[in-house]
Formats: sequence, C-alpha cells, structure tokens
Amino acid sequence: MGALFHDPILLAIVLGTNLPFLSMAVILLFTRSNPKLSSQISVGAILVSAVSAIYLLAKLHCASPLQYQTLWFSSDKLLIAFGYYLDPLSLLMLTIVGVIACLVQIYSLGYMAGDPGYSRYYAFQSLFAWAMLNMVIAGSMLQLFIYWEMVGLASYFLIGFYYEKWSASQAGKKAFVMNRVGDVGFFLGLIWLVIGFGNLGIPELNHAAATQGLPQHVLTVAALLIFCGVIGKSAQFPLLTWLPDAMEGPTPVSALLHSATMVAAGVYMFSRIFPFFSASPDAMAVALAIGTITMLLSGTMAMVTYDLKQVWAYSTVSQLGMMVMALAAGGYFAGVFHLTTHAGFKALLFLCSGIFIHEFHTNDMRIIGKKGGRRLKIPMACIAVGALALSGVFPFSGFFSKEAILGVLAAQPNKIWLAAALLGAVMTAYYSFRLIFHLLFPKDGIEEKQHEEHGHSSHGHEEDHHGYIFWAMAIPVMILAGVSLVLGFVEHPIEHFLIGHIVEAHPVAHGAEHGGGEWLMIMGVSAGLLGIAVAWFEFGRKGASRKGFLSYFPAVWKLFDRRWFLDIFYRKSLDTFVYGGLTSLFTKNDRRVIDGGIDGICFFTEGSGRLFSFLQSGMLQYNLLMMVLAAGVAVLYLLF
Amino acid sequence: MEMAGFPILTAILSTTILGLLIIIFIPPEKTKLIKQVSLASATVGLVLCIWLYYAYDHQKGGLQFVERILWVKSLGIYWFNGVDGINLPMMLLTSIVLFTAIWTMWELENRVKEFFALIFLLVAGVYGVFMSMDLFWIFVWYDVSLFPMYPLIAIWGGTRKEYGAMKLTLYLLAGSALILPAIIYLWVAGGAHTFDLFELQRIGFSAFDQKMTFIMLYLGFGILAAVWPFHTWSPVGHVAAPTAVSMIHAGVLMKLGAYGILRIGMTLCPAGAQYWSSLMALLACIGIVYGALVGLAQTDLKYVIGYSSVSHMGVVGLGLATMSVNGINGAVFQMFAHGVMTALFFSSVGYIYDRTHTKIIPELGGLSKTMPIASSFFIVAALAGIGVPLMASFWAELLVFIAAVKVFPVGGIAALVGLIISALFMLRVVQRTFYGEKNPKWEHIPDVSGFLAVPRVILMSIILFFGMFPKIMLDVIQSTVIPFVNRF
Amino acid sequence: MTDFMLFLPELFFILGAIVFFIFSLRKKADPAAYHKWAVVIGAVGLLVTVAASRQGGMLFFDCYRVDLFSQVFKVLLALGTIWVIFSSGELKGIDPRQHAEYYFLIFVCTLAMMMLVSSVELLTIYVSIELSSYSLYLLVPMRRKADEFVETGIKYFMVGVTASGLMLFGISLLFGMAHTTYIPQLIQTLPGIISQPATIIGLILALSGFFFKLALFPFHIWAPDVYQGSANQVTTYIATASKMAAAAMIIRFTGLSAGASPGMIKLLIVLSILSMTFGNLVALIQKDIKRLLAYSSIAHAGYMLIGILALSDRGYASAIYYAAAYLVMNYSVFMVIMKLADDGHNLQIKELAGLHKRSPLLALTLMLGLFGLAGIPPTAGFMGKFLVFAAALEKGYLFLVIIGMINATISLYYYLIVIKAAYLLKPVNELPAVQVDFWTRCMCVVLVVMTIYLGVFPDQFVLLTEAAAKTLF
Amino acid sequence: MNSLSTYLIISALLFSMGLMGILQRRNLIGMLISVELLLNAANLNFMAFNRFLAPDPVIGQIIALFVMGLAAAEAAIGLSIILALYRKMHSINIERAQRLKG
Repeated sequence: MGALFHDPILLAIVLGTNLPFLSMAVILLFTRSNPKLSSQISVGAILVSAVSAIYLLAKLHCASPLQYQTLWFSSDKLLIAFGYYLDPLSLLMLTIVGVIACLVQIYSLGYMAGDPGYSRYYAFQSLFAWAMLNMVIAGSMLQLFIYWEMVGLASYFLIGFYYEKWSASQAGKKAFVMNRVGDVGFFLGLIWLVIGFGNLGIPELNHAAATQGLPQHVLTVAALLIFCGVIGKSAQFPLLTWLPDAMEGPTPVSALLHSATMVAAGVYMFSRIFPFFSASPDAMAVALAIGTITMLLSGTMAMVTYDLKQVWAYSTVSQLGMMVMALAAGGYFAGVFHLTTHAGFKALLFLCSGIFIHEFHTNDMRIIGKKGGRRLKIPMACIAVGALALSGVFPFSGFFSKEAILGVLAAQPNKIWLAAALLGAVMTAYYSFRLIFHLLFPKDGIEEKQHEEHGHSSHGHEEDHHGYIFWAMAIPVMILAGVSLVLGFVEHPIEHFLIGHIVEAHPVAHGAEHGGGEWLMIMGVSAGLLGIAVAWFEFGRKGASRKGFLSYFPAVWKLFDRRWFLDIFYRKSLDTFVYGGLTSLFTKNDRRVIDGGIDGICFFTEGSGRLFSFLQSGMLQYNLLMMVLAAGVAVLYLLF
Repeated sequence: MEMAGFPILTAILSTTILGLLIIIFIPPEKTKLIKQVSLASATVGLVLCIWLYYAYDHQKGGLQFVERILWVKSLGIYWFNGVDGINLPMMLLTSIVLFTAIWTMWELENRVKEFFALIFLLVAGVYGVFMSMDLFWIFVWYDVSLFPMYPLIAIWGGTRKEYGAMKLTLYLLAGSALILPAIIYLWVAGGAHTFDLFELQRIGFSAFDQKMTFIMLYLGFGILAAVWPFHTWSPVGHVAAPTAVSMIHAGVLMKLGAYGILRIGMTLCPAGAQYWSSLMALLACIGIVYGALVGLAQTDLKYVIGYSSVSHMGVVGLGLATMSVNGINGAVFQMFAHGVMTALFFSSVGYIYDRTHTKIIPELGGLSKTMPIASSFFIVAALAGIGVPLMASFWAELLVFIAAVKVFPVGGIAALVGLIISALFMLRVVQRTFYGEKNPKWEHIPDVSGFLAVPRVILMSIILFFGMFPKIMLDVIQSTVIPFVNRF
Repeated sequence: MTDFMLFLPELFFILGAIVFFIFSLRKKADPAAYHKWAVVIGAVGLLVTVAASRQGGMLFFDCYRVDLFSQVFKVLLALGTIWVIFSSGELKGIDPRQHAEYYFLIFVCTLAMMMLVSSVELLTIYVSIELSSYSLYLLVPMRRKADEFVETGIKYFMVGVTASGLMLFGISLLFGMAHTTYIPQLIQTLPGIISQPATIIGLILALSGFFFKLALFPFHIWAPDVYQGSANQVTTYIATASKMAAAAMIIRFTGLSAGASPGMIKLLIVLSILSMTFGNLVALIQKDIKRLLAYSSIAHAGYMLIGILALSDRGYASAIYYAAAYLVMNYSVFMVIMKLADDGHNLQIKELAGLHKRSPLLALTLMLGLFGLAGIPPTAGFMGKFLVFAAALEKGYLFLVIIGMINATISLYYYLIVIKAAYLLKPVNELPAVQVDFWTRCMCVVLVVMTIYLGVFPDQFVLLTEAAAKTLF
Repeated sequence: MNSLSTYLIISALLFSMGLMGILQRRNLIGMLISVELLLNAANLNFMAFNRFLAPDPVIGQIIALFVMGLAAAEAAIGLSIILALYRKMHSINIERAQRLKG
C-alpha cells in the first residue's frame, strides 16, 4: 500500500485504470436514480483515466518497459501473478483507449440525454473503460484474458442496452457466444501454454519465443489457439457476423467498443505478444490468410447495405482484417499504426453517424440524405474527413497507415496478399463514398417539408439544436476529425517510439517496413481514388443511377447482403446440430431413457410387489403347500 | 482422547441442533419468533465458521481443531472431528448458504415451525458430514442430511412435489445402499476394527479391495454429486423444492457427494481412484456437455439451473478425476464457488416465483423492467455460471481445466466446448426471462425490498470476493491437497 | 431357594395369570379395573425381570438355562408385554366380558415365551412354543364385530399346528439321530451326523417351526392375515413381544444347526434374501397399515437373519440388538395406530391424513418409528442394520449386504408413504384433535428418546448384547 | 418286523398321509385330524427311537406323553375355533375362507 503513494506512476496506473470501476459500483449501488450525477461521476472518472494515460505516456515514452508484479495466488507449481507491464505499445493503446473513451462519454452526454437507462448506460461504460484499460496494461496473458472477458461482458451489456428490443438482446447474446467460441480457443491456448511453458507473463513469453525457449509444437498450437481469441474478439472470419449485429447498441457504444477499441483488442493482443506469434511461421500464415479473407468478405458486405452503421461495422471488420494481415505479414508497426489511426477515424465516423441518427431517427442513408442530412454541416464535414481517412487519401491519417501496410505486404514473397489488400482498398473507398454521396446528393433532392414534420415528431431535441446536447456531440467529433488530420504526420515519432524497443526482440519486423517504394504509394492512392471515382460515377454525379453496379447481379447482391450466408449457416447448424440434434436427443434421452429407466425400475418394483402378492393367496392350503414345498426344496438342496 | 481446547466444531454442529430443539418448543403460531431464532442460530454458526476459517493455520496445514472421543468401543467408532483445507471451505459454504437460505425464507407462512426445524436437521447432517473424520459418523450424518429432504420438498414444494420428493429421497438413499457396504467393507478389510479415517488411511488396502470399494463409493456418492447418468433426480428435485431447500440442496448437499468421493474414496483407496479415474473423467465430461445441452432445451427456470448444476458438478468430477493438485484444488474451489453461485440462482428465482407464481420462461420475460434488482442478482449468478472471470468459479474452472487438459486432453477439450454451450444457454435464459418487452402481467410486482436483498447481496459479494482474491481460499485448500496428492 | 430366585420372573407372570384367571371367573366384568391391575402387575413384572437380569444358572435337570442371553430377552418380553398392556386401556376390539381372559392369555403367553428363551432342551422348547401358540390361537379370534376377519383365527391355527407338527416330526428325527434332546449335547454330536439325510430332514423340519414363529418367507403366510385380522392390541403383542421370543429361538437354534453345515448357511442366505425382498415388495402395495407392517415384519425377519447367519458372536449380538431396536420402533408405530384407532377398527393409511395437526407428538412418534424401521440414522433401527451388516461383512457376505441395503431403500418407499399420509395429506373432512392423555405423552417421549438414544449412544447396549451373545453356547 | 426301519416307515407313511390330508382336505375337521396324524407320526418316531436307539433315559416316551396331552389341547382349541367359525360362516369348508389375501 505504501508503495502506491510513493510511486506516482503506480498511483497513476491504479487510479487511472480502476476509478471507472469505482464509478460503476457507485452508480449501480447508489446513484442509479440520479442520471445526471451518474454521468458526472462516470465522465469524471474517465477524465482522470485519460489524463493519467497521457501522463503515463509523457512520463514513460522514452523509458524502458516498466513492470509491476505481485503474486495473485499459486496452485501447485502454477504461479498466477497480478501485475502491469507498461511498454510503448501498451502506453500507446492506453492513451488511445483513455482518450476515445473519454470523448465518447462526453459525446454520450448529448446522445443519450433523456434515455431512461442513462445511469445504467454510464455504469456499463465505466465497466468497459475499467476492463479495457486494465486489459491494455495487463502484465500476463491470464490477466489479459480476464479483462478481455470483462470487456466482452461490457460489450454484451452495452449491445443489449435496449433490452426491451428483442433484436438487441439477441445481438448481445450472439456477440457473447461468438466471442465465447473464440475465447475458449484462447483459454485452451493459455492452458496449453501453462502446461507446456508454465509462465504466462507477457515479457517472459515474448522473450522465450524469441530465444527459442519454447518448443516449436507448443508454440504453434498455442499460437493458433490464442489466435482464436483474436478471431472472436476482432470479428475475423469465420466469426465475423456478430459485429454488424452489435450495432444494435447505442451509437456511441458502436463507436467506442465495436470499432475503435474493444474489437481492436484482438489486434492489440496479437501485437502484444507479436514476437511470440512471429516465432511460429505456420500460425502467422494462417493469420494472414484469415485476415485477408475477412477483409475481402466484409468489404463486399459493406458495398450493398444501406444502413449507416452497418457500413461502418463492415468496414471495421475489414480494417481489422487488414491489421491482422499487416501483423501476420510481420509488419508490427504497420499493424499497430493502422490500429491507432483507425481508432481515430472510425470513432469519428461512428460519432458523426450518431449525430445523423440522433437527428433523423433512422439508420437508412437514403432517408437521411433525403431528409437533409447535409444541412448538418459540422457532422457532414467531419464524416467526410473520416471517409477520406478511411479511403486512404492524402493527407489524412489513413493514408499513412495504409501505405505502411501495403509496404509490409509488398515485402511478402507472394504478391497475392498485396493484390488483395489493394482490392480491399478499392472497395473501402467505394463503399465509404457511396455512403457520403448518398448523404450529400440524395436521389430526389431534399424534401423541403421535412423540417416542420420533424419539429412535430421529436420535440425537445430540436430546441437544443445548437445547445448543450448538440455541442456535447459536436466537440468530440471535431476533436477526432482534427486528430485524423494530423495523426498521419506523427507516423515517424510513433514508429520510433514503438520500434525502438521491439527491434531488439525481433529485427525482421523492422526491415519489412521499408520494403515499399514510390510505386506502392501511387498504387495505394490510386486504389483509393478509383474507388471514390466509381462511387462518384454511380452515386455522386448528376443523373447517377444510385443503384451500384452490384445491383446488376442480383445473386451476388443477395450473397453480399446476406453476409455470404454465414449467419444462415450458423443458425441452421445451431438449429440442426445443437437444438434439433444433440439437445433434443439428450433431452429425450434424459426423459425417456434415464428417467424412464428409473421410473421403469420403480414401476417394475411395484409391479413385482403386485405379482408376489399373489403368492399370498386367500386359499390357506396353497400357502401351506408352498411352505411344505419350500421345506422340501431345502431338504433336497442339502441332500444333493 | 484428544481434545484440543474448546470444541468449536461440536459447537458449530450444536448451533443447528440447539436451533432445532428450541424451535420444537416454540408454539407454532409464533412464526416471527421461530424465524428470529432460526436466523440467530444460523448467524452464530456463520460467525463461528468464519472464525474457524480465519483461525485455521494454512501454513501448518493438516487437520486442526481436532476433537476425538471413543464412541462405540467394540466397533471402533470415534467422535472424531477436525478441519483441514478440504472441509474448511465446505463448512464455510454451509454456514453461508444456511444463513442466506433462512433469510430468504423470511416470508414463509405455511407450517413455519416444521420447516425451520427440518432445515436445521438437514444442515446438522451437512455440518456433520463435513466435519467428521470417522466413517461411521460421516455415513450417519450423510443420511441425516438426506431424509429431511422428503418432507421439505413434499410439503413446501412446487411442481410435482410428491413425485420429485419421493424420487429424490429414494434415489439418494439408494446411493447410500452402496456407501454403507463399502464403508463396512473397508472397516473389515482394515482388520483394525476402527472407523477412524486416519487410522484406516495408514492401512494399505489391497488393490482389489481398493478398486471394489472405490467404485461403490463413487457410484454411491456420485448419485448425490449428480454424476451423469445418475443426475436426473437433481433437476426434478430442484424444480419441486421450495427456495431455501433448493439453495441448500444444490448449494451444499450436492457437494456432499463430491466431498464423499474425495474424503473417503480417494483418501482410502488411492489405487482404486487411479484405476477408475478414466471412468470418472469420462462421466464428468459427458456430464458437463450433456448438462449444458439439455439445459438449452428447458423452459422451466429451475430445470435450467438444475441442469447447469449437473454441468458444474461435472467440472468438480473432472477435477477429482485428474488426481492432481491443480485438479483437486479446482474441484474443491468449484464446490465452494458453485455452492454460492447456485444459492444465488435459486434465491433469485425463488423471489421471482414467489411474486409471479410461475417459473416457466416463456410466461416471464421483460422482468428487467419491473424488477431490475432481482434480475441483476440472477444475471450475476448466470455470469458466474458461465465462468466469467473475477467470479469465483472462473478460477476453479481454470485450475480444473489446466489439470484436465494435461491428464485427459480429449476430455478436457470436450468439456471446454461445454463452456460455450453453457454460455449459450445461460444467456438464452437471461434474455428470455429478463429482456424483451415488458410483460404487463408483471407490472405491479415490486422489486426486491432492501431487507430481502441482503442475503442475495451477501451471496453476490462472496462470489466476487473470492473471484478477486482466490488466494484466500486456495491457500487453505492447497495446504491439504498437496500432501493429499503426494500419497498417490 | 436360589432356584426359586432364578425362576422369579416366570413365577411372577404365573401369578399374574392366576390373578386374571380368578378375575375371569367373576360374573361382572370391570375392564377399567382389570387394566389397572394388569398395568401394575406388568410393571412389577418388568421390574422383577430387570432385577433378575444378572442371574445365571441351570434349572430343571439342566433343561432350563438362565443366562444373560435369556435374561436380556426376558426383559424385552416383559417390556413388550407391559407396553401392550399399557395400550390396552381402550380395548374396544375385544368384548369387555373377555378382558380378563385377554390379560390372562397375555400373561400366559409371556410366561411361555420367557420359558422358551431359557429352554435348552427340545421337549421344553416344544412345550413352551405350544403354550405360547395356544394362547395366541385364542387371542387372535377374540376380536369382536369383525366378520370380515373371521377366517383369521382358523388360518392362524391351521398354519400353526401344521408348523408345529412338522417341527415335532423334525425333532423326533433329530432325537433319533443324536440320541439326545439337550441342545448342548446336540451341538457336539451334530457335526458328526450332519450329512445324514434324516438329520437334514429333521433339522429343516424343526427349523420350519421356528421360522414360522418369526414369519420368515415362505413360512410367513399367517402373518399378514393375523396382523390384519386380530384386534389391534393383539397384533401389537404378536408383532412385538412374540417376535422377541421367536428371535431368541432362531438365534439359539439356527446358530446351532448352521454352524455345522456350509450348505445350511447358503440356505439361510437365500431365505434371508427372499424374506427381505418378498416382504418389502408386497408391502409396497398395501393399504392397511397393519397388513403393511406384517409384510415389513417379514422383511425385518430377513434382516435379522443376516446377522444370525454370520454365526459369530458379533452376529448374534447384532441380531439381539436388532431385535431390541425392532421392539422399540415397532411398538412406537403400533402405539400410534392403537391410539388413532381407539374404537378398534383397522387403520387405513389414508386415515392418517392430517395427523400432524391432530397430534404432532403422535405424528413425530410415528415418523421416528417408521424411519427407524427403514433404518435411517440416527435411529436405533439404523444402528441395528449397521451392526447386522457389519457382522455379515466380516464374514464376507458383501453381496448379501448390498441386497439388504437395496431392500432398505425399497422399504423406505412404503414407510414414506405412511409418513406422507401423516404429514402431507389433507384429510377429506376435518377431524378433531386426538386426545392424548398424560401417560401416553410420556410414553411417546420415552419411545422417541429410546429410538434416538439407542441409535446415537449404542455403546453400552452393544457391549451388553455382545456379553449376552457370549453366554449363548 | 421288529426292526427300527419298520416303525420309521410307518411313521413316515403317517406323516405323509397327514401332510396330504392337510393339503387336500377342504373340510376343517379333516384337516385337524390330519394334523393329529402328523403328531402321531412324530410320537411313533419318538417311541421307536427310544426303544431301539436311546433307551436310557426314557425321554422318548416322556415326549410322547407330553405330545399326546398337547395334541388333546390342540384339538380342543381347534374345534372351538372351528365351532366359532361355523357360527359365522355356516360352513367348515376352508374354501369359504378366502377373504384375506394379497
């Protein structure tokens, strides 16, 4: 305890990461009925967290990794430590999470205003912030896993925030269960490591992997299993469908959890034990393939949906796939940097969309456009910034990170990954601008009367148009837009900050960064521009069909629209194998065979009682006969 | 005759017996007084158990607070009580569950006197089994704890109560039909004519004797531990039982089975346990997956919990089957964690049932709106059931699976898959019961009052407390398990 | 003089019989006074028996042995008798004019059974058995207003005389083979002649007579009808006191005959299994409590036999313990039945409905008695079963013990049904509370305490039974 | 004709006849008489054994005397019960007494 107050860094860590938990507890236990106070507590706590994160970043950015550790418990030879491990990566992530969470909570002050579950919302937000911040700086994989699960829990609660809505609670459940599938793999991987290696400390793992201190078979199996966790959390193929559904939650939640931070946790974990993963080429190859498939698949899905949030959701999946590709290809910095920039602009995109949704009470981009979405100037501008960043257009942050990734992929001997990434970039640009143009240039112009109608339909909000609520939402958006603009230019400081330490562990990772040339940049930019151009041709220009080329291929459209039938496949197999098959079989077995067997034994027992009771017939002499016979049999038995 | 100081274990036992006797002499109309007396005596038990837990020296380990008196000379029966790292958590669990269960039943109006008297009789048996180190007494207390279940379920129960009560009682006592011969067999085979567990432990039984008695003990106790395929009494019994009885039954009584396997079977017949360990692991794994899968199809809240208990007790069985320190640590911890968790489950379901008079899931729904606090208790329990970290059961499962994957890789992995299913079915229940449109039928129902929330909050806090500080429990468990496993 | 002291309990019961013989000659019947007299005589008889319990010696040309074994059983007999007399206050099942005869017969029967447990000579045994049987033959048909049960008396008589005829024939063969009727001498000569067919026939036939007394399957046929058909008090007497004598005889005689022959042990195992299983299974479907208890007594005879066939001191001791526990528990149940059916009718299970409200004390007594019979700890019945099984397992009869335990589980079902009726069922029409007088209350408490005390603190009693078993041969 | 086996055979025959009578006669009096046959068979045995195998002491004869006495008592009791039965059932056929069973 004493150390806590003498060491400002530890104090910052403990306070910064655990205050949100305190705020959750306070809100749930005491201030539930006072929404205003609840939100203030929560925002206050997350502000402290953000400040401590920045403080830590500032304080530690050129120090060597810092480790705090204490024994949590031990069982047999297994020692479970509780501790913090602060290296550049975790500091960076801590800052990202702290800042974005803070912005989103501020934003929510406006967005969630008046919601009956306001206090609850902030409690869960705090829960999330606590879990995520702790996860980021966790010192061991087990600790990371614990908070990883808690993050998932927070996600479950937040997705199902509108629990009266069946689809929301369904989506929450789906998210949790799909994550669970990945997590069980993760868990098994950890167990495998415990058995094979005996230590789950992150630095120890990385060190052992880098110095071949781990047997190869343990390593590969463990890496693959742990990668399952990434697949679940970061919505990689084949567990990618939960994320679009997760958009049932409030938009700020989507911004924070399901794009910027929580889903990036998978990628973060990947990079956290990057040296460990990279010691297993097989696992890396699998990861690369999965990242690529995910990126392409979700890109196609995003191209056909009209739902604002769905587009960004698919896009998130796609970008996550890209990050996994980068990491799997050995591009440690590229992956992490893309994670950073993506966190910024994707949060921006969601929050902007949130403003539209809050304003127009619909998710359909066509209706928003029709109702005059472009009149909201600030969000419109910001969403455009975000889209440009997403498409990788200079000078927005996305450009830099995407270039880095392309550079890494180009260094791969097999150029197919690069081609795939470029194709993905085209699709990204296409679907983001498809959305932007829908908002900007609606099909039949803007409905004039909408304003009055609107005024009737939703009272209360309009008065605040430029008041507290609007600005609570607008300011975070503008900050994020600013970040998206400038973040790209700090690429090299960040790279230095990150690589400076990782180089020692894994020199290959660094070399790959510089494989790219001029032509790569041109190709990257032109891929983005190509996408935008197609989108302009189809949706932006005057007299555009506004249908998209995919509508000429209904089958393909349907395939993309239905998410490649993945959901149907899962549903069907769940219904057939689990519900229809095993469950009903086992239930029947329970009722009929086991229970029936037991009841049968009872029935048989009672029946034999009835049967035996015939031996006791009323006729005396039969009974006497039985007696005599028994004696006779006994005599015979003894005689022979 | 060894008597180290104040006989605290006998004192704990006598809190229940005294409670029982006092209640018998209170006129049945004074229900308030009866409840107060019950709660008071449960509180004394709780305080003593907590003190016991605190006073236990886990550095030293081994059996402490020993009381040993020769009881029946010609048979070698001793009044021999003591605690070590295995039964200490169980004692604590019992006192917690008893305390909360009595508090939960505060609103009972029907035949109050008999109810609490029987509850105390039941718990006296449970305490007795846990604290006793003499085979004879373990069996006596074991049976004492079983037969009050019959009236408790049949009088105050719900759905199909008479069937459930009869099935449960007969089933469990059929289990003891195997246990008693096994115990006497060990007594005879030992040759020393003593039921003292530790004296018997010193006798090396022949491999054949060990194998035979172990399987008898395993099947006998396994019935109570709801080992697949002897589990069907458990859901049926839970559904029929009143709240407090479900709490005690699933929370504590089912642990008696696993405890018996560990305490008698594995202690006295290590070679037998080794021989049958694959069977144990197989049944446990089937139980884990099977319980979860059948739980998916249930529409009655209590059935769901009943099957989840089957699944969770499978984890205990799997831990025991590994015969390793981690596995047994995890198993004992899981017994504790599951006890508290399932008590919370039943107490929250009990509240819902008391108010809505139904526990059929499709008839409920949207309860989160009308009774948010009651719902949150259930949800916390469900999360603990899923094995969410920072809940006590997570650590238990972690340890068990670490051991299981090492010893029985295939079974361990299959059981892990069961975790996915258990998540699916818990969430399914939560969703259908508490989420969704609010049901106008339940709108008038008040949420849990502060007074009635207390026991549930206690249970919830315990789950979280041991989830965050598992060391407090594991150090104690471990102090006994390590020397225990070293004997194998 | 010492001889006289040894024979004191029997003499006292003879005195009791004479008193009631005189009463029965009177024209005017006074049931209440008879009851008081009977209680006093019975109570003093119990005291005398207890006082004489540490006596030891031989009487009547060594036909009659007074030792701890016999004295323990005499105490049990006296106890059962006084209990039955105690419950005969409302003897509505028998014509008031016959009450004196009833008490007379009870005393004679007790006397005969006391003689029986002390006899070590075949003729004495035979005479004692016949004396006790004749009393019972007369007690059973005494029931009045029981046309539906009128056949009971003749059935009991017919089976009884047939069994005794078989037994006598068997004894005659044994006498012919062993040339002696003294049991101590028989023990010595029997192993040499055990393989002779005549010995075997003789043994089996003689044993049949004894098994008949204990109602062991398949010699049980009288039990259900007699239990159901006789007056409640008479049934109680048969189920408690008379069972003690039968148990004592079986212990003495079975130990003697089976010790010599392994085949005989197997036979006894089969009999014990059949008896337990048959008794329990048929009891499952009974509606009349007394008939149910009859079948349960058949099963209990089987349990008792398990202890006996271990043929060890521990085994005999366990059987004695079992018998004593059975006496207490069975009487608990019968006392409640007699109290509830105070007009003397046959109690059906469903009539117990609501008992817990009408009289919690009786309900508790009934429940403990039944749990005791089912062998649930911490009652005396459990301890009895435990000892019996321990003795059997010492000889390695694991299989037998498991079957015994399974049977105990089956039996639990029908005991639970009775308990359920008492505690759960709602009566069809509300019945008034049962009037339980002070003495009955005391008796209930005594029984409850005894049932639990014997189960929880068995040490002294186990030592006593072991000492008694040691004096057996 | 003076050997033991003769008596034994006769007693065995008596015993069998008695047993057959008990099992076959539906008339209660008949059954009672058959029981007497059983007793007599035993008596004959006792006497024969006493005469041929164990002459000293004369226990066999004593037993026989006792049995005769008891048999008389038995017959008396039996007849009285039968009489009582006859008053109620107006029959002494055992087949009429089949009410109690199961």
